[in-house]
Amino acid sequence: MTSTTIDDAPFIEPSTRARRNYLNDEYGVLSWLLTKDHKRIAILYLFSVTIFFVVGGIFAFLMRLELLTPEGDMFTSDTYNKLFTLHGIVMIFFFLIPAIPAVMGNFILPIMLGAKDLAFPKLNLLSWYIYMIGGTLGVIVIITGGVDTGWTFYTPFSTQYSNTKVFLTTLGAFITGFSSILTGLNFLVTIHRMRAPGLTWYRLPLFVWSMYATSVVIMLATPVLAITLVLLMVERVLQVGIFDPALGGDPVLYQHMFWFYSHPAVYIMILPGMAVISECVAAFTRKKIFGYKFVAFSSLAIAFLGFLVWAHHMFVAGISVYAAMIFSFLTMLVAVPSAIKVFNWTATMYKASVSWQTPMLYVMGFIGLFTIGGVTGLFLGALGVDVHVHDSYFVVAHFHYIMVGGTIMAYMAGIHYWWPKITGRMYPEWWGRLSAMLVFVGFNLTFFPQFLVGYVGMPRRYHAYAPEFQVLNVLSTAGATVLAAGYLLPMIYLFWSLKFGRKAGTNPWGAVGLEWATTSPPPKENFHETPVVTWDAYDYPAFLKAMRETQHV
Amino acid sequence: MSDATLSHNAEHAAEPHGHAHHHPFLQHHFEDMGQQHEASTLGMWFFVAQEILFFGGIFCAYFIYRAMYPAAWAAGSKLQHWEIGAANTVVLIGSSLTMALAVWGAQGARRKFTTLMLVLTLLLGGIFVGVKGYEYAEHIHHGQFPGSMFTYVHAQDPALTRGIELFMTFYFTMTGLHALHMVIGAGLLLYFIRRAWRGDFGHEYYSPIEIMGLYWHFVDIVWIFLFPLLYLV
Amino acid sequence: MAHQPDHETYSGHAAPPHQAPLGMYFAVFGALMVLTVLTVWVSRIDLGAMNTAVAMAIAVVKALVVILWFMHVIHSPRLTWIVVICSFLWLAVLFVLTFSDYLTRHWKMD
Amino acid sequence: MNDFPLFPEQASSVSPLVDGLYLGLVAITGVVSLLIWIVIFYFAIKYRRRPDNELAQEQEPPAILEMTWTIVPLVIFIGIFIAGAWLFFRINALPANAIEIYATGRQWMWKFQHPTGQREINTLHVPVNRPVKITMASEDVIHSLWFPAFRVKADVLPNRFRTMWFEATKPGKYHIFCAEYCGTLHSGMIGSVIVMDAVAYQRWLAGGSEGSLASQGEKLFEKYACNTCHTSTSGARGPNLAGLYGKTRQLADGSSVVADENYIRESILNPQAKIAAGFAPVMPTFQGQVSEDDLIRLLAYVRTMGVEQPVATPVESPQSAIESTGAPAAPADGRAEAQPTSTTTPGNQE
Repeated sequence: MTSTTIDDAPFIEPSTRARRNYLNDEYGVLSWLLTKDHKRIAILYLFSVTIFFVVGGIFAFLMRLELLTPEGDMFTSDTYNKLFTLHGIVMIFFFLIPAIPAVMGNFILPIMLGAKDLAFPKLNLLSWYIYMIGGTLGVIVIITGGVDTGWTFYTPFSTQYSNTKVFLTTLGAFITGFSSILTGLNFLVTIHRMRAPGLTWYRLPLFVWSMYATSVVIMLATPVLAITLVLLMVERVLQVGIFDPALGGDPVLYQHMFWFYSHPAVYIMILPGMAVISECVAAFTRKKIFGYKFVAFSSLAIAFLGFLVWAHHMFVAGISVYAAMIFSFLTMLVAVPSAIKVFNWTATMYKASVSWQTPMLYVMGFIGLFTIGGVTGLFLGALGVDVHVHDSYFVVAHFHYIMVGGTIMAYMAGIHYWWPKITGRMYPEWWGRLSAMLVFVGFNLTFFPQFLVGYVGMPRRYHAYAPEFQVLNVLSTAGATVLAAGYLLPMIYLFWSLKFGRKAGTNPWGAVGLEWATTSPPPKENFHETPVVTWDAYDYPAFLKAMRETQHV
Repeated sequence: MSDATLSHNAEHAAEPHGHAHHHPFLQHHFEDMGQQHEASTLGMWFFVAQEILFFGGIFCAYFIYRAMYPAAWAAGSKLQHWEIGAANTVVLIGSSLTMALAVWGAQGARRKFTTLMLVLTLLLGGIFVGVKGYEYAEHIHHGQFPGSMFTYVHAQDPALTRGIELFMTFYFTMTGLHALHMVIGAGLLLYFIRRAWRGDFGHEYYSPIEIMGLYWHFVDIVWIFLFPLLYLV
Repeated sequence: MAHQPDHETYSGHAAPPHQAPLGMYFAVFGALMVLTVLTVWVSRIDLGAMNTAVAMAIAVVKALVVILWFMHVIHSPRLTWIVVICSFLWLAVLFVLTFSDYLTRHWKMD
Repeated sequence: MNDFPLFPEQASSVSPLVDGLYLGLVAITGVVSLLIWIVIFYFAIKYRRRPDNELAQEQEPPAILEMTWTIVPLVIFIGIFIAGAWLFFRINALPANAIEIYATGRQWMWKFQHPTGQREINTLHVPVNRPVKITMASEDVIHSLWFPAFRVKADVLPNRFRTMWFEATKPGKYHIFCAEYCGTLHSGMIGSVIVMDAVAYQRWLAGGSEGSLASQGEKLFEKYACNTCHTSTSGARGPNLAGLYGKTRQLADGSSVVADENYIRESILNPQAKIAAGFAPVMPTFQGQVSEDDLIRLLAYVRTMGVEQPVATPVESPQSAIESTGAPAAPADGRAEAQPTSTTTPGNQE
């Protein structure tokens, strides 16, 4: 397999300068733990989110093992309840939300903007430390007995009935929220104020547009979760009745406030995935993204409309039928911008130069799986059907198609795509393709049966289930095994490539973007001289011309 | 956000670079003091936006319960001394004035004036928190702290007691979060008093004081809503 | 650079700070004091359900005064306005859609 | 084990409608998804990178295409919304002549009370082809009552009554699940609904009880001394409750309210919240003194007060007409072993 470049000439390394980069600029543990370099902070995040991904994955696998048989004979009910709770909390708060923004956003965003760093480097480091404090609390909870409320912490169960570590867990989630707020704030200011000369809004890569939308959602939604968790902690500690009906509160209000954050949080997780996909589609089709402005503004539309639909999680929770109508209608609206993106990505492949390298395989997987995840969202948004499938395995399958089939596929695509830029080494291509195939097959085998078993009537969060659900559950567990192999493989070969991978040039993919105009890995200040942008986003001829000119200067 | 407003901001980033003199407080990744100033004030505004949603959430819950338990809410607000609340409002708005004057002083490089105003702000903020503490002590003394310490029973209408406890929960949570913001603000003020006295601030570099001001005024605004909602229902 | 609109407004240096006249701050403070007295006074009159509305209206005016003059939004770039307006807009979404449930819960079907 | 169903039994009047909408959605979205997949693979193969297309050919996107794939999905989505909302209203519109059954959820069991006084745990007997209305509340955390075979589900809340209804169309035994996570034995909070034909149901009803729910409520009305104030005499301290249920009633603060289940519940537990016009707020609260079960009985009684027929639903009258055949419907087998609490105990004390 060759990593094709269009024309090697413009991308020849300026070899003397390239020796010094952000990785070998300084040495020692402290040079990492006290770094203010966004690229090094991204690496810190990469390690931490990977650890949490493994932990959350182990919880998931144990659950799937339990569900091989209907009787619930492997763990006790309490253990199983803790497993799915911790799986949800670890995966959502400590993996999915920070994964793409804090790893790839941190690394690539300032480079894409031609900036030397994010606007507030100290805040950036602080946000990693805050994340680690929240994460440490999470680990303490896991070690000292776990928590069994479900990741949603529904009251009054969480405040009055559960006797597990609810306070510590919510405190961890509360603290971690500030980490993402600081990251979002940093991105917004950087995008507004730190762009390179010539980099107008419509020249920005779509990654930046999506990150902008993500950051807006983070900034405006996360504080509502924070205050909700504060009220929950107050209630639990003082034993007063903010949400507890026995003391005068309304548990449905908790659900309103919780989902005001947690539905937009779904977009905090998927918008960065869309960001990565837009970059990869452009790079591996060597083509301008079809309908650039539609894709860009659909991100902003999702960010706004995503705030208007939260109560579709509560159609049977006891809200008024009229409010349910409004929320159902708005839910249908938010599906439109997602559909626009899918159509535009697909259309970009028309008359393109499609490369079948690993990131593109993940991209094709993403588009296919995200489509299924999206259209099953319509089933849940349609009120009459939701009454039946709400809180069933249908919902579980739906959001895993979005979160795993969408966000994690995009995460894997992005890791492979930017790996040469981050590390200066190529990953082994054939192993990469094998892992992409394993993930795709394993994923579908795991989660497609869950749609079926959900409609038949299996409720979610069930430790033991009726015997007629067993066949589909066995299929699902078998799929999970394949999926696990698909995720373990990259961890091994990416690590291997750090030492043995082929050295990567400045632009191994022949892609367009400022990150491909600097050396791999980039120097500490990202660019040897401040770049001037003269090309539109994904404009291959103009980018190549500009690169040739800078080389000949 | 509209397309026009977004592209409007491109202007700043797109400026040619390379200026001869470097201000001592210019960080390495900014091109000049102007970019640094705009970045930091914009960052603070985003922070204020997230604070608005943070307090907005608890206000939303407050209004829901207020609509559910109007009688208990009315009785609960009678437990507050509105005179103390009003006096504290004056103190806090006064501190906002001195804070605004401190920003004015920093912009004009008036070192002593700025420091004095910051000290006054700290003093007024301290009075506010002190008075708040006195009110808390009174409530706790009268068994009005929610939870196991809540021994208060409404004399005329005992049935209201449970609603009043809910009101007091909101009272303590809302004013507690507000007071916490005050305390954090006071800590920041101490730091800036030192820097102002040292003469760090001037025409080109006053954004830290301006940001401090934005924070302080925001905390003031929260109180502007809390006062009528908790004392005057 | 050809794509850059209207960049003549920005010099590259810190723009000389906009110095409001000192009297403005005292005028704003005075207005806030008057409004505080007004809030207390109105709350002593029984207007029924209107009491809350009036108290909130006065609080909104006070907050506006602080935001516009103490926080200098009135002289700030358009972006600052957008940030402020958006945050209150999102807060309105939280209030309106939450209340859309509570206020219609007791409506009967048919 | 070899059973491999893709649909639960279609056993209620709305089941075919829900399944119809579901299948319609499967068809529409299936076709669209398949098209996208085919197009992606077709493009990926046809336009794969070769030496002659190292760089893609650029072309201007036709604006009409963007508008098409914005507006067409929007129209389809709104169509889905309308279909879903229409069905939702149908599922929520209570029919007038339904049998009134009361349900209580608690960690981790379902209790059902019939108007005729029978009580059951984790099992519910209902007649076929008769609408059944369930009025329900929780004693502790939030639960959710789900009948997959009937395609209906509703969360059961601890602070108010909610109602749901279904009309079973096929005799048989179907699952009851708790669908809202409620703690340790959430997955054990399951049971069976047994749909019986009219004759068998009447036979089951005849299986004895301690008097109708309303008559049990009447006893409680005396036990809690409600009747000392709520009398029909003029000058009584409390309002006369005869004929109250379902009426619009004036409150002391000038507003008015419909006297439904939740109004009566609130008036017992938090009497100061809404004071009837012309009365002083003197009633003490019964919060913590009246259990959920007793609340249901009181409610059943208040609903019958002032109604000519002393019973709420017409189904009870033939009780004496049908001979008692001794054993009520046999306890459900099958899953019964898996759930020790599942016992059919019509008219039995808990």
